[in-house]
Amino acid sequence: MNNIVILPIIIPMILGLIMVIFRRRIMLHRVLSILSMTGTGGAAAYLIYQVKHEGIQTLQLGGWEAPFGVSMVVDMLSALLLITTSIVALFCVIYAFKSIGREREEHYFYPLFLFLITGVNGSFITGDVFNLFVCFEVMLISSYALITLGGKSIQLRESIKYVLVNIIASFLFLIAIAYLYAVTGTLNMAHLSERVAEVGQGGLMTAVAIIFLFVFSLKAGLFLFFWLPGSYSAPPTAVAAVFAALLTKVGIYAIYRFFTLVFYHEPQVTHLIIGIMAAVTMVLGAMGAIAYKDIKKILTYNVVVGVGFILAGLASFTDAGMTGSIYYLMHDMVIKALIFIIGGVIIAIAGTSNLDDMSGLIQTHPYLGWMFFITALSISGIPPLSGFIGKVYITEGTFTSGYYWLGAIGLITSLMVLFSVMKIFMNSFWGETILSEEMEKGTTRGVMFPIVALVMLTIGLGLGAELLHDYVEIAVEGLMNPSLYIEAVLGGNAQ
Amino acid sequence: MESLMSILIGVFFAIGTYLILTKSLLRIILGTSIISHGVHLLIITMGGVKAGGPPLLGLGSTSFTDALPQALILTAIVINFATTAIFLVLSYRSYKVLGTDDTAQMRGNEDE
Amino acid sequence: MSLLHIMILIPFIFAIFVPLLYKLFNSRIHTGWFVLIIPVVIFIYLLRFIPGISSGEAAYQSLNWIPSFGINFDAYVDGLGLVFGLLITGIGALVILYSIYYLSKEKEALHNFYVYLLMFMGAMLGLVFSDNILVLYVFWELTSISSFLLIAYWYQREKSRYGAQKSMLITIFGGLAMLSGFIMLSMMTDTYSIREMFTQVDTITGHSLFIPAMILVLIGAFTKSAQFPFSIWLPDAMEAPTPISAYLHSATMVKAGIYLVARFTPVFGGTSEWFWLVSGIGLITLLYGSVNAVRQTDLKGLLAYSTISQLGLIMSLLGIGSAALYFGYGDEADLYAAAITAAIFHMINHSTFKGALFMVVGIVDHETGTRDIRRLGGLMTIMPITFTVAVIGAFSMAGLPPFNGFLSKEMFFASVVDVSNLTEFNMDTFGILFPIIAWVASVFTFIYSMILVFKTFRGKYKPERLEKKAHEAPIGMLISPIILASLVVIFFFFPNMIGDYLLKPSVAAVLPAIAENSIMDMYITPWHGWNTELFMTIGVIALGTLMYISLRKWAGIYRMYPQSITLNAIYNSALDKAQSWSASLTDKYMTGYIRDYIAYLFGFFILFVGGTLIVTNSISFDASNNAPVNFYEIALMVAMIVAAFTVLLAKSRLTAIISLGVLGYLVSMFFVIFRAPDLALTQLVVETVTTALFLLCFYHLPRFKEQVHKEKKGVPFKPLNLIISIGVGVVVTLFALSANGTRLFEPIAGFYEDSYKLAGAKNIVNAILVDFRGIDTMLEIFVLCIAALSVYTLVKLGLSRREK
Amino acid sequence: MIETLLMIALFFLVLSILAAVYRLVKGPSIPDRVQALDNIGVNLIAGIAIISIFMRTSAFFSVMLLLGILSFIGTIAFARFLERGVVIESERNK
Amino acid sequence: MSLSVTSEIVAGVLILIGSIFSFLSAIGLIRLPDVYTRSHAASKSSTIGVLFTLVGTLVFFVIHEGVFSIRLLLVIFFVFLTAPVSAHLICRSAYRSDVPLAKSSVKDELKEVLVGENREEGRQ
Amino acid sequence: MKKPNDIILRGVTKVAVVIIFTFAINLFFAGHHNPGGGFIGGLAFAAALTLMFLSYDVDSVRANFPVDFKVLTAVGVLIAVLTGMGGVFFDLPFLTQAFDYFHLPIFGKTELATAVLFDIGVALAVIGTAMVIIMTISEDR
Repeated sequence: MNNIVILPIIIPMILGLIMVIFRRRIMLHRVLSILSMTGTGGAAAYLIYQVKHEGIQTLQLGGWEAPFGVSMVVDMLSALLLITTSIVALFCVIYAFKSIGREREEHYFYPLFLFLITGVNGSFITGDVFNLFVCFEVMLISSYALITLGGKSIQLRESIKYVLVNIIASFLFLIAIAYLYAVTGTLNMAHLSERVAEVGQGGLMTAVAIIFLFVFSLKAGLFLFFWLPGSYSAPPTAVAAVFAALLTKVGIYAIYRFFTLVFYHEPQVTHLIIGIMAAVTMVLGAMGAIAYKDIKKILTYNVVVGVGFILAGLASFTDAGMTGSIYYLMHDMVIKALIFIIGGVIIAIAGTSNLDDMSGLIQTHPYLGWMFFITALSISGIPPLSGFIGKVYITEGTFTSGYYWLGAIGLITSLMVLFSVMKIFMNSFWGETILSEEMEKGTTRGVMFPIVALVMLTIGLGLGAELLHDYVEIAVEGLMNPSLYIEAVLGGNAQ
Repeated sequence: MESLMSILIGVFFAIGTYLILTKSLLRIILGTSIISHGVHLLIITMGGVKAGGPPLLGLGSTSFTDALPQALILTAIVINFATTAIFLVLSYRSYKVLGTDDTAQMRGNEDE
Repeated sequence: MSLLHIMILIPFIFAIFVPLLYKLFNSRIHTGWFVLIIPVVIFIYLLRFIPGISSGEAAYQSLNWIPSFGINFDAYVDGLGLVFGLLITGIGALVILYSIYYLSKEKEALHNFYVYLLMFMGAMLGLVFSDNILVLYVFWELTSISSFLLIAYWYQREKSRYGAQKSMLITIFGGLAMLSGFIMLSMMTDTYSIREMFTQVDTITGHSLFIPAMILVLIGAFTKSAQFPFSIWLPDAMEAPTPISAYLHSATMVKAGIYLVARFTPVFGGTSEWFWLVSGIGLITLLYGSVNAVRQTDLKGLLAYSTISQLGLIMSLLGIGSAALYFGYGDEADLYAAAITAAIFHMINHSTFKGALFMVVGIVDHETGTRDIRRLGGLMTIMPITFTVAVIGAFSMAGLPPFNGFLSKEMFFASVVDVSNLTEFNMDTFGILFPIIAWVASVFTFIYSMILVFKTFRGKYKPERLEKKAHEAPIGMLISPIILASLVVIFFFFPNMIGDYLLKPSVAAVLPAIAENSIMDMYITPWHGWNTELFMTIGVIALGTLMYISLRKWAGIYRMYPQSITLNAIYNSALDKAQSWSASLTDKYMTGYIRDYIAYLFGFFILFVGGTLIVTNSISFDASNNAPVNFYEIALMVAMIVAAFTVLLAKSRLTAIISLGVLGYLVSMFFVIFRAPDLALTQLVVETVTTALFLLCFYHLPRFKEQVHKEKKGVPFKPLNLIISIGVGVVVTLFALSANGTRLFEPIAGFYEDSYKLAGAKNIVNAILVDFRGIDTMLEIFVLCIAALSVYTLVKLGLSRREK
Repeated sequence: MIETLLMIALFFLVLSILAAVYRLVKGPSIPDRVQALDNIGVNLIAGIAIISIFMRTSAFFSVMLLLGILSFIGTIAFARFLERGVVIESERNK
Repeated sequence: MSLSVTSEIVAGVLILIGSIFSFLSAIGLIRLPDVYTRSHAASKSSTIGVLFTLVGTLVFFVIHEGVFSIRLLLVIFFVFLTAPVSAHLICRSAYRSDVPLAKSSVKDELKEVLVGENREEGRQ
Repeated sequence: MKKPNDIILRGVTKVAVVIIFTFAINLFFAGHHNPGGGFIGGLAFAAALTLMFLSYDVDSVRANFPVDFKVLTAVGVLIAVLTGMGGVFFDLPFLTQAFDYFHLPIFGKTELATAVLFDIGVALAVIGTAMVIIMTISEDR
């Protein structure tokens, strides 16, 4: 029992609710949002410490032993994701201070933002299938609110698609839970794992696994990503950044959890399917990224590519692949938030998102330009920035498991990603300067801090990969060895 | 019973899907509602039906139907309600702002 | 962190301070002077290694980076690395010196320039001194990136950006290929250290990944060294300022590929695949480059192609030399080891004369404002010093005595002649082509060297065609080319100076077996008798002169080659096509139309889930433990289906809503039948509130009566939709039937039946909701709360009103 | 004994529900359909009562009451809408 | 014992009568010509029907199970209270949304009143 | 448009609303042992309010219930969460509910459970949500 486990959910939730009560106090909102992110970050850091020294931390809510109550479980993977989430969200919210606008602030931007984080954190922590669904819904409902916040016509138009797709996904999630319950009679993931292991992952169980894969793929944008580009280009930048950084990751996390903890018995079927889906995702995403001359579109398709690449590591189902994926997952969260923020700033300055209409910004905004350059390199895994280790090990993982095609696609698409982001760099920052400072529609004032901080983070994650190694290793060990998780959750009461 | 329910649920899903695939926003919402009924019935069916009395102690029954799916459905119904509310409001706002409830006209390639 | 590491990393560290220095001092002192210190210091530092290295020692220092993965910055200095290190810093120093005069401190963004240059230099140093392949890869990509920045230094120009992008795409593509090759290598040997790989050559050679890994590593090397067909980036990279071209394309960037091939020769060499690939591609490149160089009108373009061809020459020598590994040691091995010697020697020579030539071209460009051969001419008298340097460089390039190019060219000829007599590696088939290609290419080399000198400096001076009035360059700008030109001459007369101290140890690094087992005969002499090589050279000169004189008569041949199938055109159209195809494909499926998306979604659902059900053969039907059915239940089901169909087919919206209400009531009736009072209650209330919501929103939706009119035209019937929906229904049903028949475990629900004892509640469902699974309920009301806020903001905050 | 009677009663109830459903499908006017909805609600109350006897449980009495309440509210809402096009009025509109 | 059996029979018969009433109202719902007449059938007889049923249930539970449920009583009360109002509102809304009377209708008194009202409105 | 005469409806509503309120409270407290609970009780309460909205209008109802329902919702959720936090202070897992039987002067043996507090939160949140949604939409013209 460890009540700290619940803090990443409770802190943003309570503080957000307090903000709802004191609606007009914007300064209070800002202070509380920072407080909440640092709070969850602190809790996550402490959890990492505990997980490292004491093993997987669990909390049986209400004191009901698993599998009857709901278990909250923090293993190293969750803890790492939690801390990354906190950091990324912190900078996104700081960016929002200057960019989101008074009206949105008064219409519950910060509370909704925190609620989103609540849902995300909840999904990372929970050890119960149905509770995962509920956490998903918390996240999704907040995201519906955030994506429509402001009610501009493009937001409304795209959010309808987003909402509908997610509603259907939720239904499918529920029917998957229903089937699962019929077959196994339990909802606790550890218990599920045990029961599945007991009878072996037969045909029907594999089919259930596929429904779950389908549902989570929808959330993660793995293969079923068609809803993603539109919806991520609609909301205000701060929101888009946090979406790009976090929302797909929840789906990815869920895929990881399920296909390492529960449905890991038939990797030649399930993981191969994941691999094929990842490959198609990468290819289509990369094609989308190079196809357009619109910053928002390029960036959103890059989100898609990232998803495919991370899951390629899972598909390999090897230590190396997993290690790479976890590194890449953390990298991707940071970098997607960063590139969306910078992209937003560029669009704000130029007043357009069309690359043909902008040029030579580096003359007036050199720092922004170089930040973007570093980000662009990092996003395509150029060493020694943060994507590098992930890229190397995911590739190694796919090679080791014999999926050479998957690794090759990963590398080729990373080149296409580089091409697409460099296209932004070369078109918007290089070339003749056509926009004098007076003509600019936006400013970089006040938003450079989060950008610089995140750039430092991506450099730091790359150069300091060693610092993370121990933790990632523990996380991989946990993933490859489900009995640790089961032991931690069920303890001696395993049936 | 369970088999018949499965077929009923299948019919719900089919009808709901067909509605969702139409153009009008309202029909789409109706479709999601029908599917949601299907989903809820599916959960309770998958929990096994009519295996005992209502899950209330002290009313004389000795065996009870599985209460867990009921609790799950309850939660699901509420969440579905919240989602439907948002979706409804969203669609009428879109109708007001975009001037149409025809999703075919909401492609959104024209103004970019 | 050792001194060695500091020396490698100091360019990066210093680069950080360059903008600061620029800000503080540039108005008085050219920033280049500060930067110049760096290569000079490193050069001197590296010189200290020579005695040790030449006596067979090697320096090794390790710096932990990511030790847990075995990724450490293991700096390893052996002969091969040292040669490159000296070139990088030596030429680097000269280039910086040159740039101080070339780039005006008032007009140019020098802080950017020197930062890029230092990054590049550091990356190159790291590259050649890394023992760890992943670290090597890190520096490899850094060179690509920094050269990208350098090439696009004048980023306002369209052509610079084009060239930069091209070089980046190609070299990074190569880098990625190399990375995958490296990963395969590390999978085979379980190490990232190159030196440890040397000890496991047998494992590697026998491994099934040997060929793929080799090809991938070679792609990396070939892209970087601009080997055919990856050579196209190099000519476009000439958009960079001339000092950069001189640096990148004479001594550094392109040599990285050579380094890589040389470095990995002990791993892959001695096999026929390696031999054929390296030497074959090298020869093709040699020919391709030299033939194309002749047609260039831009002096830098000419030099670019000449660089390509010279690199092909070095590459082919490395390939030929790799045969030595096949023989292990002995006379034959020594014979081919000479090719390696020649390769490294020629590489050094190439750096000197090509560096000098680039600088000369830069001077010409700087002083006349053009590099177009057709506009130049007669500069000999105006720029005598420049002319002299140009003659030295060009003649050396053409392989004429008394310049160092002659020596290495002779050695090259010797090697190709030797190799054509080889009987291994299927040389008996095409081996004869080696000397022929080499000789033909040399003829063209001779021709373009002559063009370079004589078209520029001889002929008529045409001042009217020049933008500036030409005059001799300032002395500062001439220092570097003069130094290089003198080296060209010095190396000819004292070749064994570098032979003993640099070539021997580096050949030893490439061919460790030979170094251990035999004393190499490595004496380079300018004169070695009237042998085949000499006759070949004479032939080159004779035919070359003839062809140079008759250039106009046959140059028309070049125009016969269609523009559309040049490599460049292929690259351009591939890039365009990739983008436009991607766009059309993406537009095709990303229609923005929600119906399509949902159709994909359900379509794939049917495909995946239904497919899995069928493939895993898990459809089953088992009704044995089903609950009994009553007639009224069936009747209610019929009523429900009818109500659902009414929703589907309703012509008016209200009818649909009412039917939905009926459906909701009936569903709650089923909850009653299924003994779920709480559910029935909830379902009823929620149904009613939802209906109320529908009605509330109706006010804002298109009016009811209009709608009737509109929809009377019919809800168009879509067969595809029907198929999808029936498919979904069938899959769900089949799955439900199968799952129902496959209840493998007792549900956990029995536990909750003790709820009164455990939670003090007699209503089990309520106990589950508020106690056993309280978090669900907590989050559920949280969801409601968020939904309320969301609805509120949606309605109240409409920024769209302001849009219009 | 009572089981048989109840079954017959249920039979009639089901028939009347089906009749109401027929009216729902057939229309022709919207008020007809609302009427059918209301009728189904009332019949369901009776149905639940009978089922309660079958099950010998008082657990569903509150369901019946709620069904009564809600079918009333639902009917009013529909009637309101049909009459005025608005379900809930705000003062400003008057 | 005998009380219980009697009560069962009484309850059963009550319920049966109730359901027959419901059935009759259902026939009315199908057969009658327009919404106004159908409303009579639907509201009146089905209210009676449900009342009988509920009373029967009440009797059964009071005597047989010993449970006197205030809720059941409330249901009866509530249905009694609201059923007429619902019917009234439906009819009114039908009339106001211009649902035609059956062809066989003899007289529409309300029309005259409303027309008068509308004229007044027009004048204002 | 002339305002239609709503006397019948309003008369009945007054009675009905009282019944529904009572029923809602009954449902709420019954929840622990009988069908019902915070959620349904809350929604039934909201249904009563809706009925009032239907027969009167938004503003007159609002005058009688001068509550910001958004805040009510948030407070409801907060109560639920803080109830959950209660256990934490006794070093028990989050959301641990406690119950015991007390002998109170008037009620006799009574069960007091923190779950009731939790349920109050649920009910408030539900009422608040339903009202916010309904009022927001009906106010939007």
